[in-house]
This record gives sequence, C-alpha cells and structure tokens, in this order.
Amino acid sequence: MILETTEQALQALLAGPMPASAADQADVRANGVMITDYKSHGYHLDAKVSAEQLVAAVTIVDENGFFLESITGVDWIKENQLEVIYDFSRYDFDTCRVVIRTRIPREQPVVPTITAIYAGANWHERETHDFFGIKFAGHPHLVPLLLPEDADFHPLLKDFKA
Amino acid sequence: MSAPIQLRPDETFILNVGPQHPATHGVLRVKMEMDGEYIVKAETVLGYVHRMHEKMGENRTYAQYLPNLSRLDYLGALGYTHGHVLSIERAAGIEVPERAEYIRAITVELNRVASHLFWFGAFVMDLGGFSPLMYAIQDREHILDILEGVTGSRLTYCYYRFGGLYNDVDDEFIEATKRFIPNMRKSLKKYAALVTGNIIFHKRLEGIAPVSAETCRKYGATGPVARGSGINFDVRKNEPYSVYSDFDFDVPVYQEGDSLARYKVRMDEIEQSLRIIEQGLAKLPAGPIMTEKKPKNIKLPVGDFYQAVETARGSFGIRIVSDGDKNAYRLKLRSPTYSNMHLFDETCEGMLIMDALAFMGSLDLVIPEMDR
Amino acid sequence: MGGYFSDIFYGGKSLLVGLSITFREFFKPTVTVQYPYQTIKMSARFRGHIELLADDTGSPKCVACGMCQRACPSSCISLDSVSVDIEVDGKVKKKKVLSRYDLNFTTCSLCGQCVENCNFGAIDFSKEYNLASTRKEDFHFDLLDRLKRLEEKKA
Amino acid sequence: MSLTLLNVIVAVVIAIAFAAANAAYLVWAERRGAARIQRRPGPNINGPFGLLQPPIDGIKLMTKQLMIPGGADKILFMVAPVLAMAPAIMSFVTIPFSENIVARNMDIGVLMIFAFASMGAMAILLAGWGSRNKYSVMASVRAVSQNVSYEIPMLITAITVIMVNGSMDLKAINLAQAGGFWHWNIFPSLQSPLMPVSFIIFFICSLAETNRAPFDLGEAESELVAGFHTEYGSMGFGLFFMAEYANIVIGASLTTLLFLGGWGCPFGLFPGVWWFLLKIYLLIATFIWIRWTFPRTTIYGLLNLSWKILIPISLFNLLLTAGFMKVF
Repeated sequence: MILETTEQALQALLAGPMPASAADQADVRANGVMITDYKSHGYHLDAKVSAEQLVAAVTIVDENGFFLESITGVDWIKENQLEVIYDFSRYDFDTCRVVIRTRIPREQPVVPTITAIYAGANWHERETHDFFGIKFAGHPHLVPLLLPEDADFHPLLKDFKA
Repeated sequence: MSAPIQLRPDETFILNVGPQHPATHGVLRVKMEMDGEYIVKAETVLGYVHRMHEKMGENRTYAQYLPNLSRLDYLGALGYTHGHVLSIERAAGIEVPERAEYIRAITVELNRVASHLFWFGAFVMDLGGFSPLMYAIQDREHILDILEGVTGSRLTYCYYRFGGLYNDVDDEFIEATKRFIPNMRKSLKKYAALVTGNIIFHKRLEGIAPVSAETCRKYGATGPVARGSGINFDVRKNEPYSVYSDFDFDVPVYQEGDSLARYKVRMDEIEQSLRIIEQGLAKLPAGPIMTEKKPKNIKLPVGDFYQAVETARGSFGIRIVSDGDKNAYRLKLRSPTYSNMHLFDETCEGMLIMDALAFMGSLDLVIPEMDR
Repeated sequence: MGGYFSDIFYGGKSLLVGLSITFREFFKPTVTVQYPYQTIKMSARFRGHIELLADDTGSPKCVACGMCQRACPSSCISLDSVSVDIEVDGKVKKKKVLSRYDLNFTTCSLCGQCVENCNFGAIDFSKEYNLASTRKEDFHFDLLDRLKRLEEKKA
Repeated sequence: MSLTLLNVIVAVVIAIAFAAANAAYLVWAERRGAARIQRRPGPNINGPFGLLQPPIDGIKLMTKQLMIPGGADKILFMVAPVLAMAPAIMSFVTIPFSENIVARNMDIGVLMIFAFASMGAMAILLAGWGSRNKYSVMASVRAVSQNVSYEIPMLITAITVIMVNGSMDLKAINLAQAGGFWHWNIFPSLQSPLMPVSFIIFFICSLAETNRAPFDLGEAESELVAGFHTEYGSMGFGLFFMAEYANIVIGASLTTLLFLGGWGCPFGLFPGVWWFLLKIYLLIATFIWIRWTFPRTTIYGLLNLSWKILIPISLFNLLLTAGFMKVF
C-alpha cells in the first residue's frame, strides 16, 4: 500500500524511466526508483537521486510517515565516487523499507543536510562525515562525533592507510 | 592559592557528566550547560570506546567477522550475532534447518531476558536502590549458566554459524531452561512488589521526560523507547524473521512516553520472552542443526543487503554492500541505542539533573554498542 | 483532599511491602561462592584457550596444514613446520612435522573458528580459566611445549 | 571540684570512644546487613565474621595521603570534616544512657542536641563549597535545603513531646515514661492521641536529618558522584563517614528517649542501660534495613514530603495536643 504511494511520489520527483532490473546494480546506474526483491535484499524500494533532489526525496519519505533508520556512505573508488545511503523504515505493519542513495564526486563530496527534516540525522551525518569526509551543507554542528575532536582522517575511505 | 569561583547569578556553568561518571554506565560524556540544578543545554560526546567495527568488517571474511558482533553489545550479544548470520543467509540464500532456528530464537530470548534483568538492576541503582541489582544479577546468573552450558562462553557468545549452529543443545539445557522459567516468574512478582509498586520509584519516574511518538520517529528511536511512547513497533512482529511468526506473544506498548512507561515495557517484555522460550521448548523439532552443505568461504552476490532484527535495545540493522568478494565492500551497523540516545540532548533541556539521569537510565544504554 | 490521604496510605503501604520483601530475603541462605576458596564445576563446553591434542604415541596430531591460522579472525596463531625423512615400509618419505605452535592469547577472541576448521581434530579448548598476570608476555603460549609437559605429567 | 572535672573528662572521653566505636562497627553491621539482604556473606575474611574489617579500614584511611584539590579553599576544606564530627560527639555528652550513666545532664538537653545537629548542615555546606567541585556544591546545597526543611517537623514533634512531659531535660522526660510500655510516649494518651503519627514523623525526619537513604541526596552517588565528600580522601573522608554513623546513633537515641521510654523496660522490670542499647540498635537496624530497600527520592519529592505532608500533620498534632491538654 504505502509502497506504491511512496514509489509514485518518488517517481514523480524523478520523472525518469525505471530501470528494468536489479541486475546491473554494481554498475553506475541512472537515477531512478526501483522495486527490489525484499526476500533476498531486505528492502523494498531503492531510489537513486541526485544530490539536488535529495532534500525533496527525503521530504516525501517524511510526509509518508517513515522513520530514519540510518545514514551511511560507501566509497566507490573505482568510479571515483562517494555514495550516501539513507535507510528509512516504518513503525506500522505496512512494512516498507526505503533506501535513498545519491552519488557525488570524490573530489567534492558535498550533499545537503536533512537535519531540518529529520532531527535525528544530526549524529548520522556527523558519523558519515567522520568516516568518509562527506560534507553536509547546512549541518548545524559538523564536528567529529565518534573520532577524536581533532581527527582529520577518514578511515572508511578505501585509500586510507592507518 | 584559591581562586574565587566567579559567576554572575544569571550565568550558567558547564557540568561534564562523564566520561567517568556512575550514571553513564561506561565511558559516555554529556556536556551539560547548567543553571543551578536545571539543564539548559546538553551535548552528548561519543566515541570513547569507538573501535571501528565497520572497517574490520571490510577487512575480515564474513565468518571471521562473527566474534565482532558479540563485542558490540555485551549484554545482549546473541541478538546481534543473530542479525549477522541472518543477513548472510539472506544474501547467500542459505536455508537453515528449523531446529537451528528454534534454538536461535530460544537462546536470543534468554539473552534478552538477561539483558533486561541487568538493565533493571542498573536502572534501579541509578535511582539509588541497590538491592534489586543483586536480585537481578542472581536471576541473570542462572541464564548465563544455561547459555554457558550450550555456547561455551558467558558474555561474548560466538554460537551461531552461517546455516546453523556451532553445536546442538543437550537435555541439560532444556531441563535447566524449564526450571528457570517458573523461578523467573516468581522473581518478576518480587520485582513488581519491591520496585514497580514502590511509591518513591513511581514518583521519580511518572511524567519524567515524556517522549512523543513524533520525536521517536524523527530520531528513529526503536525498541522499548519507541514502545513506551505508544508506537507498536517490534521487528519480530512487523517484519517477522527467523521463526518468530510461529510464536504467540504480545508486544507491550504504553502510551505515556515517560520513563515509567519505558520501564514497564521492558518488565513486560521479560514475561513475553519467557512465553516465547516456553513455546520454543515445546515445539522444538528434531533434526539437524546445520545445513547439509556446510558453507565454507562464503561469497555474497553483488548488491546491497539489509537485515533488521529486534535486539534487547531495539532494531539492530546490518547493511552489507558486497562486490562479490569474500569480505564485505562496506558493512554498516545500525545500532539502536545510537538513535535512542540521540533523543536525550533535546529531551533533557529544562530538566533537573537527577531526572535527566533517570531518563538516561531508562534509555538502556550500552556504550560500546553506540560507539561501535 | 481524599487523594491526599489515599496517596499517603497507599504510598506507606507500598513501602511496607518493600520492607517485608527485603526482610524475607534477609533470612534466606547466601547464594555466592567464595571464589578462591571454593570453585564451581566448569561446564563441559567451556571455551578456554586452545591446546594441541596428542595422538596415541604422545606426539601432536597436528599436521601443520595451517587451516587454523587462516581461519583465525585476529591472527593470533602462528606455526612452523619442518620436513623430516621417515622410513615407511623401507622407503624414505618426507613428512611435515610441527616444529612450533604459538598462540598469542592477548588478541584471541575465543570464537572457536580454529577448532571448527581443523580437519584432523588436533586442537581443542582447554578448561583453564585461572589466567591472570600483570605481564603481557605471559599470554604468549607455546602450545607445543605445553603439550610436551602435559604428556610428561601423564607418563 | 577537681573530682567533678575529672568525672566530666572521663565521661567525655567515654562519649568519644563510644561514638568512634559505634561508627566503626556500624559500618561493619551495615555491610553485613546489606549483604544478608542481598544474599551474600559480606566482609568475612578478616577475623571471625569479618570483625577485624573496621580497624583495618581505619588503618588504611589513616595511612593515606591527605589530598587538597588545587583551587580549593584550604581552611574550609580542612575544617569541614572536623566540624562534621565534633557536634556529633558533643551531643553524646548529654544523652542519658540510663538514670546514672550520663556525662552531663542538662535542663535543656533536647535543645542542645538539636542545636548541635543543625551544625552538621554547616559542615556539609563548607565541605561542598571548600572543595571547589561543581558536584560538591550542588550536593551541599541540596543537603542544606533538606536539613532545613526537615528540622521544622522534627522540632514540632519534639515540642509535642516536651509539652506532654513538661520538660526539656532528657532524664526527666524518661522518668515520666517509666513503668510499662503503655506509659511510653509513642502510645496515644489522653493528652496526645496522635502520638504514633508523631513517632513516624520523627523517625522519617531523623532519617532525613542524618542524610540516610532514601533521603541521601547529599551524596547521591549515581548523580553527583559522591556528593559533598567527592574530593575527600584519607581521614577527611573517614571523619565524614564516622560522623554519619555517629549521627545515626544520636538520631536513634533521641527517638528512643523521646518516644520509646529510654532505658525503661517494656514490662517495668530491670530498667537499665541494656534496654536503652537494645532499643537504639533495633532502630539502627531499621535504618539499615530501609536503606537497602528503597530507591532515592527526588529533591522536590523530598521537599514536598516535608512541607506538604509532615509539617501540616505535625502542626495539627501540636494543636490537638495543646487542646487535649487544656481540656483534660
């Protein structure tokens, strides 16, 4: 139920064609919304958006009553890109897990913050900043959270050497 | 030489609660801006036990990563390892024998009871009552004995394997668990009379730190914290995994959202876990505890995989991004207390420090699990 | 006003109930074990540090294949082997023999992957738990030496 | 003259020794009692039943270095523990253990004990302020507001007793209660029908005045680390510790003297010091029992209890007693 509503809303935002299958996931795929096989992947809806569309996409998810599960990053060093992944889920029995992801160039890792929509994104974004060096534009307090206060390294980058 | 403390009457001061403080149960630091005993602003500082488990997940094979999971939350370790094995089994498409899943459910629930018991004791000790901690530890000790008899360790279990279990349970385990359940029920009655019914305890928690359902949603709070705020959310019911759909149990939900509601949720959950254990023992099927083709050198297909489980503290999620290798390309651990604790900064503003610390206790923090 | 007095009444009653519970607990026997003087029986599946097992002749069962070393998440096992010539049915054959088996117990997380991965049943958990020391070096075990001493004790 | 002086000195020394011995062995009793409630053995290694534990702890505390935190007010920091212990010992001087065993009986014994008891609050305030520790300051302010608000109902109930017995002399109060237990002040009489309630109020107040659980807000260890004595180590801490137990003994003695007939036997037989000791140790056991049963109250819960429940009831009781005394 909620799956279709959210999907349509996100589709409308992206207004692009839907990728045919999930087979080419590891390759850089075009922005779009895709229904994934819950049984094997553990989530229902996978939306890839551009960094500019991120806030709008998260707003849609917020309006549909999702809660923020986590925010994390992935370093795709081969493609010279960083990916930010937002996980959302629901409290009611209309189970639907939504993943919103966006890719940004490694040289200029900036995405807009979503703390204005989800206050709980604060720590998650700080943590992602710690680990990947991704800057969240507009974040109120982007200082290291889990790493020491003076940390200037980003341990989860693939080219990080201890 | 003594320098006078120079404070204007309207001035606030900074109080560092932690990193070493009896109420933080570990190395957590909360920087509180205080106006007398009232908190004006609080900022939680994390990372004192940060060990970068996620990087270790990238360097180790999936099997080698197993012991790491039990080091996240040392009180309810089995729930976390359960999440890990389930995520790998989901991604690699491994079928688990029913007996193994039943034993997993029984041991996870035993571990949940142990975790809640320890929380109960520590929470009452936060409020100044010491004896309930000792009674709770006595009961918890029985669970640890039972679990040690089957897993070989008392806290940092490494019992589940991809596709099954490390070893089978014996009759001794079943007998001991059956003996334990009625004793635990008796103890629950004792706790209800000694602590839950106590007027001092009630006055300390009733109406303290109400957390609204909307706040829970914005912060992503799960587990007893969300259920104390009237949210009927339990991964075991909402997204049934393992064999939880076979069991008949209730999800305790309280609408008040205060510290007392969170307390009551956990105490009711102990009873529900006992029900699950009882049913699990009654239904425990015979058969193998390991899949026929014992998987070695697991490689996951390319893609993203997510698995959530309900641990004692809330919804624990594990996200694996695989590039087809035998270790993960990226492994993200979504720890429940991380989101639950995030509520604290906002909620405790304007509260008295003693209420704020009671509230912190009611969140059931395990610091290594937050810091990962 | 009625609430005021009923509050006092039920509050006082709850306090008396609490007192009666601790009073009863006072007369129950103690449940603790006086540790250095008393010990409890270890469970059969207790996982201590690993140890080498010997075959009938008293030499280690281990064939130095290194499976345990590779399975270990925290790489705390290191072993060496030498090849020696032995005579089997009049023919001289080369055979790998374990020459060193070190366990760095400071990094071991007692997960049991090594025991599980051993195809020869050559290692098992010991039941030792009284391991305490102020020096780090005391936890670098030479398991081959340990086995030798255990065998000598047996003999 | 000189003989009287000698008498007084000997009596005072005995009072000090009694206070110190009590403090030391009540710690032992508390630890053993708490352990039994929690189904553990408690200290049992040193000597039979762990009886050598208190002297060993004392030696440990005395051999430790006395540390003064940087920036602390040295004089206040040093004075506070002494100021905590001294009034506690002084109060023993006027407590009659039996008709003849009393260091110095006074006409205004009750008043004197209350006067000295109030000084304990000052010691806590000085300790907290002198330590220059935020936790200590918060704890000491709490403790003082607590002591001030509980002194009021305590004194009002004491006044009720004084009115009934017509004297402030502790000995006289006890002689008025001589005979069987029905003569004791705790039981309702025609003069004061609400005496049992007074007794409960007085008991609660003495718990609060001695900063015992569930009213131990001054040293709420889960919130304020160790409260006003956070910065104290060595014998400075030891003195605070001893003062706490000495105060408990005084609280129990006063309750016994005012309500439970002092050294009188319940059945009017063999009055003497043994009855007095039995009564105060029973009361102290109750103190310990209560401490290991209940969680701590909040500061506002504590003040509410005093101002909204204890003070109105004790005032009503005072009025009622005055009325009954006039009528009958």
